[in-house]
Amino acid sequence: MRFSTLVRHIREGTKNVFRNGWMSFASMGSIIVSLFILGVFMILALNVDKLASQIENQVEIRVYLQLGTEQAKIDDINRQIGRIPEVKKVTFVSKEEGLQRLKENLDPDAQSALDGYENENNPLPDAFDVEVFDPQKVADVAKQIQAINASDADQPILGVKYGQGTVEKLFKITNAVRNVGLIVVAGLAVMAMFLISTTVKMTILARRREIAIMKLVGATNSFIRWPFFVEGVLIGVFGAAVTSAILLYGYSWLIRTTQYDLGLMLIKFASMQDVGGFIAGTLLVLGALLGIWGSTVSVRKYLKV
Amino acid sequence: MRFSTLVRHIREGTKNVFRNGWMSFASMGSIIVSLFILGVFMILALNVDKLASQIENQVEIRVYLQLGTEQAKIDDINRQIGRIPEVKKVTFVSKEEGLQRLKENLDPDAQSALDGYENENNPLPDAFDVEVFDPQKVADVAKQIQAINASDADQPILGVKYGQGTVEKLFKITNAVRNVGLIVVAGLAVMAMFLISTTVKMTILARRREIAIMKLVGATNSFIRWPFFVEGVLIGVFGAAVTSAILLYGYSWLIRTTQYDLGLMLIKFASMQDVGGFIAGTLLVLGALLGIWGSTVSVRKYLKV
Amino acid sequence: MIEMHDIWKTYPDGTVALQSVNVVIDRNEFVYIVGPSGAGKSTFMKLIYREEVPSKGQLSVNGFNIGKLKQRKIPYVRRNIGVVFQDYRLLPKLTAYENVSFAMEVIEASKRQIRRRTMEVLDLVGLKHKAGSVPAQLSGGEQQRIAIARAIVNNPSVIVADEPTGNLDPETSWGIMKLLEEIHFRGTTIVMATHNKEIVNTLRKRVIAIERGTIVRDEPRGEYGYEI
Amino acid sequence: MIEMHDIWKTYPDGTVALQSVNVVIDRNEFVYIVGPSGAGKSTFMKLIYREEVPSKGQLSVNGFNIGKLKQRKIPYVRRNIGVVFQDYRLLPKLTAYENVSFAMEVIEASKRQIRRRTMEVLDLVGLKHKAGSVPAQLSGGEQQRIAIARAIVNNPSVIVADEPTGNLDPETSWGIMKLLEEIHFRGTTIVMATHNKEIVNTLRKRVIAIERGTIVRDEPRGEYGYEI
Ligand SMILES: Nc1ncnc2c1ncn2[C@@H]1O[C@H](COP(=O)(O)OP(=O)(O)OP(=O)(O)O)[C@@H](O)[C@H]1O
Ligand SMILES: Nc1ncnc2c1ncn2[C@@H]1O[C@H](COP(=O)(O)OP(=O)(O)OP(=O)(O)O)[C@@H](O)[C@H]1O
Ligand SMILES: [Mg+2]
Ligand SMILES: [Mg+2]
Repeated sequence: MRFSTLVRHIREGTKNVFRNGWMSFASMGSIIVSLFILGVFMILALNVDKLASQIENQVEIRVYLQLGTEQAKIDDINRQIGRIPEVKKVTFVSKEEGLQRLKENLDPDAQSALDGYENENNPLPDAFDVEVFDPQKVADVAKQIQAINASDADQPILGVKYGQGTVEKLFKITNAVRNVGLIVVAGLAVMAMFLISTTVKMTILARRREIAIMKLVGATNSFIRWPFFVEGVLIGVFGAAVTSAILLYGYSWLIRTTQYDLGLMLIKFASMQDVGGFIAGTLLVLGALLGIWGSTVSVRKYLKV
Repeated sequence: MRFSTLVRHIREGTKNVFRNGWMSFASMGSIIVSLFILGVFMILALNVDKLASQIENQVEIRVYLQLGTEQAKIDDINRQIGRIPEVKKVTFVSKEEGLQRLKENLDPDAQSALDGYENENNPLPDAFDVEVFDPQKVADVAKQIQAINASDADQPILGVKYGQGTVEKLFKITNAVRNVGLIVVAGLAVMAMFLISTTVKMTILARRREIAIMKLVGATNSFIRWPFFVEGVLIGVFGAAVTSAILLYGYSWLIRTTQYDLGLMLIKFASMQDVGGFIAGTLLVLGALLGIWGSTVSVRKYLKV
Repeated sequence: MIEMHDIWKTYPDGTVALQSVNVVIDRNEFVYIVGPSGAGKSTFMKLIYREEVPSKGQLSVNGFNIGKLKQRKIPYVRRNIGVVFQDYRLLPKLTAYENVSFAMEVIEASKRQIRRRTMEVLDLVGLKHKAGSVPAQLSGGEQQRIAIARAIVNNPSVIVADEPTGNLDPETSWGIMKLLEEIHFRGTTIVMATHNKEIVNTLRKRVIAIERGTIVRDEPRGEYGYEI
Repeated sequence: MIEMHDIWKTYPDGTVALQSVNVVIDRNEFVYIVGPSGAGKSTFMKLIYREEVPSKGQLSVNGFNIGKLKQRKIPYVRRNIGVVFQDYRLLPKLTAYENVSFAMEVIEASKRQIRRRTMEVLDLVGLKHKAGSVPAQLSGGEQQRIAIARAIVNNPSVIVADEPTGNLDPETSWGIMKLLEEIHFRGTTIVMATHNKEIVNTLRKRVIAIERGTIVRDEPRGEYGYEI
C-alpha cells in the first residue's frame, strides 16, 4: 500500500463518520450503552471486592479465659496461640480493657449503667484478640485454640468466639454477590455484543450497495476495509471516551455526596485513583476493539461480490 | 376507514416485520435489551424492598430492668410502656428466658460455658421486648421508655437498647440502596429511550425513500402510519414476551439454586408469585408502548413530503 | 387545468432550474416537454405533483393552488395525478404486482377491484408474467413499464410521465405510446418529458421546449427541437 | 479478447436470461448489443464484468477464465473494464467529483494525477460545473454522464456501456458517441447496449441482436433491428 493511499483511507474513514451521521451516532450509542453498563458493573465489582476484603480483615477471634486465670498461665496460652501457623497476631485484652471497650460502644446515656462494675466488681473475663492471616481459616484456628484446653487440667479457656456463624454467613454473602455479579456481567456482555453487532449489521446493510459498487469499480477487499477500520476505531474510542467521562464524573459525584453518610458506617468507596485509570483504560481498549470488530468483521459478508 | 383497509394495514404491518428482517430484529433487540435491564433492576428493587421490610420488622427495643426489681413494679412498667401509642406489643423476658435465648444463640460446644450461671447465679437482668408499629420511630420510643425512670425514685430501668445505632445505620443503608437504585433505573431508562429512538431513526432512515414514494403516490399520513403502528406493537409485544420469559426463567433458576445457601441466612427472595405477574405485565405494556412510540412518533418527521 | 404564472425554481444549493415560466395546459391536452439534459424538464414536472414547491410564482393544478396547499390536502391532489418517475421509484421490497396494487390500496379500492385492475394494467404493459418479481429481478425496461402501470392504474385525470420510454426499445416504446394515446382519447391530460425525436415527430402533439430553465418554444403539433 | 462458448444464464428464480450464446469480440472492436426489453442484453454485459457468473459455458475476458477466477483476482480484471451501468450506480453520498475520482483512488493513482484526470473527464462529459453536486442534485442525464465519466477515467482496455444515452437528449447523446468513438480509435474495445436506432444506423458498427436470450443476428456494420 502506498503511503498516500493510507492517508486516503484515514481521511475517508474520518469523513465517513460524518457522512453517515445517524448511523455513526447509533453505533456510538450502542457502544456507549454497552460500555456504560459494563463500567457500572466493573465499579460495583471493585467496590464489592474492596468491601469484602475490608470486612474480611475485620474478622477476629475472641478467646475468653476462666475468671481468675493466673498471669503465668495467661502468658503460656498467649505463646501457644502465637505458635499456630495461621495466626497473625495475638493481643491480650484484660478485663479492664474489655469493660472500657464495652462502655465506648454504648450510648453516652447508657454508659452510666456500667458504673459500679469496675475493678473487683468487673464481671468480664480476661480475653485474647486473635487475628489470622487468611480470614477463611477462622473456624479452623478457633478449633485449634479450643483444643488447648485438652492439654490442661484447668481448662483455662472459657470459650472461643468469632461471631457465632456470622463469618460463614458473611463469606456466603460476599461470594454470592461476586458470583451473581459475574453472571450479570457475562449476560450483559453478551447483550452488548448482540447490540453492537446488530447496529453494525444495520449499518452494513445500508451500505451494502455502496460496497457492491466499490467492488464493481475494481476495489480490492482490503481497500474497502481500511476506511471501515478507521471509522470503527474512531467511533469506538470516542464512544469509550464519552462513557469514561460520564462514569468517572458520576462516580466522583457519588463519592462526594455519600462521603458523610457512609463515613459514619465506616464504609468507604474505592477511591478515584483506584478506579479511574483502570476503568478508563479498560473501556478505551474495549471500545476500540468493539469498533474495529463491528466495522470490519461484518463487512466480510458483503465483500463477496 | 373501511374495514378492509384496516385488515390491509394489519396484514401489511405483519408482513413488514418479516420484509424488514434485520431492522425488525434490531428494533426488537433494542427493546429486549432495554426491558431486560429494566426488569433486572425491577426485580432487584422488589427484593431490596422485601429485605428492607423484613429487617425493619425485626427491629425491636430491649428494655433492661435493675436487678431485683419487684413483680409489682415490673407489671407497672409493662403497663406504662404499653400506653405509648407507637408501641405495638410488649413482651416480658425473665432473666431465665434471657439465659435460655443466649444459650440457643451459642454453638453447642460453647453452651457448657454458661453452665453454672443458672437460677440464683444468673447474672442477667429481667427485660422487656418492645415492638413498635413504625420501625423508623424506634429511637423516639426508646427515649420515652427511658423517661419512665424520671417519675420513679427507684430508677428501675437499667438501660434501653435497640442495636446501638445499628438501626439508624440499617435505615441509612436501605435508603441509600433504594436511592441509588432509583438513580440507576432512571439513567438506564434514558439510555433505553436513546437506544430505541436511535434504532427507530435508523429504521426510518432506511425507509425514508419508501415513505416518500408512498406519499408521492397519494397515500395519506394515517395510511402510512397504520402499518408502522401495527409493526411497532408486534415488535414491542414480542420483544417484551421474550424478555419476560428470559427474566422469569432466570429468576426461578436463581431462586432454586440459592435456596439452600440463603435459606441458612434467613434471607429469602421475593417469590415468583410476587414477581412474575408484575414483571411480565409491566414489561408487556412498556414493550407495546415503546414499539408504538418508536414506529409512529418518529415517522412523523418523514411524512412531510 | 395546469396553470403556471411566472414560476421560478431555485434549489437550496443555488441552482436556478426554472426562470419565469408561464404556461397553461388545458384539460385533455397531450404535451411533450423537450429540452437538453439539465434544462429543467424534470423540475417542471415535479412542481406539478408537488414533489418540489415553486420558489416564486402562481401554480394551480386541477383548481388547487399548489403553493398554498394544506399538508392534509396534498394526498388527494396527487391521487388525480399519475406519475412515471424518471428513476422509476419502485418499492424494492414489493413485487411488481404489489408495487402497482399499492397505488390502489391507497385510495381504498375494494379487494376484488384491486385484483382485477392490477392484472389488467400489468397485461397492458406486457408484464403479466413478471407479476411476482421484485424490481431487482427485472430488467431496466421492465421496471420502467411497472412504473407506467402504476401511474395509470387509478385512471387519473392527469398523467405526468418523465421519459417513460428512456429504457425501452423502439417497438415497446410504440406500444407504450399507443397506450398513452388511448388513455388520452378517453379524456386524460398527458404531460410527457422525452428525448425521443422519432416519437415526437411522428405522433404530433403540442411541444414545449425548455432550455436553461426557460420556455424557448411552445407549438401545437410541433416538432422535436429546442434551439431557438 | 471476450470469448463466450455455449453460455447459459439462469437466475435463481428460474428465469432463463441467456441460452447457448457463442460470441467472440476482438481487441479494439466496437459492438452494439440490441434487442427488445428483457431480451438479456444487460445480463450479457453483467457476465463480462462478472457481476453475474454464467450458469454454464466458457467465458474468458482479457485472457482470464471468468468462471474459474479466484476471488482475489476479480478486482484486477475489473480494473481493465470500464462499466456504465444501466441504473448509473453512483454513490449517493459522494459528490460528482468524488464519484469519479474514487475509481482512480482504487488503483492507487497519485493525488496530482487524480485531480488532473478527474477534472479532464468531467469536462469531456460537460459537467465540470457540477463537480460539487451529489447525485440527488443532478438531473437524470447528468447522473448518466457522471457514470460515463467514471467508466472512462482509468483508460480501461474494454468499455461496457449499458444504454449510456438512455436519458440523454439527441445532441448530448451524439457528444457521448463522439467521445466513445475517439476512445475506440485510441484502441479501446467497446460493447454498448442501446435502443437508439438513429445512432446504430448512422454510426455503423458491428451489431449483435439478442432476442429471448439467444443471439438472432450478428452483423459487421449492421443496422438496428432484431427480428430474424
Ligand atoms: N435537488 C436538486 N438540488 C440542486 N440542483 C438540482 C436538483 N435537482 C436538479 N437540479 C439541477 O437543476 C437543473 C435542472 O434539472 P432537471 O432534473 O429539471 O433537468 P432535466 O431537464 O430533467 O434533465 P434530464 O433530461 O437530464 O433529466 C440541473 O442543472 C440539475 O443539476
Ligand atoms: N436478478 C434477476 N433475477 C431474476 N430474473 C432476472 C434478474 N435480472 C434480470 N432478470 C430477467 O432476465 C431477463 C433478461 O434481463 P436483462 O436485464 O438482461 O434484460 P435487458 O435485455 O437488459 O432488458 P432492458 O432493455 O429492459 O434493460 C428479463 O426477463 C428479466 O426479468
Ligand atoms: Mg429529467
Ligand atoms: Mg438492460
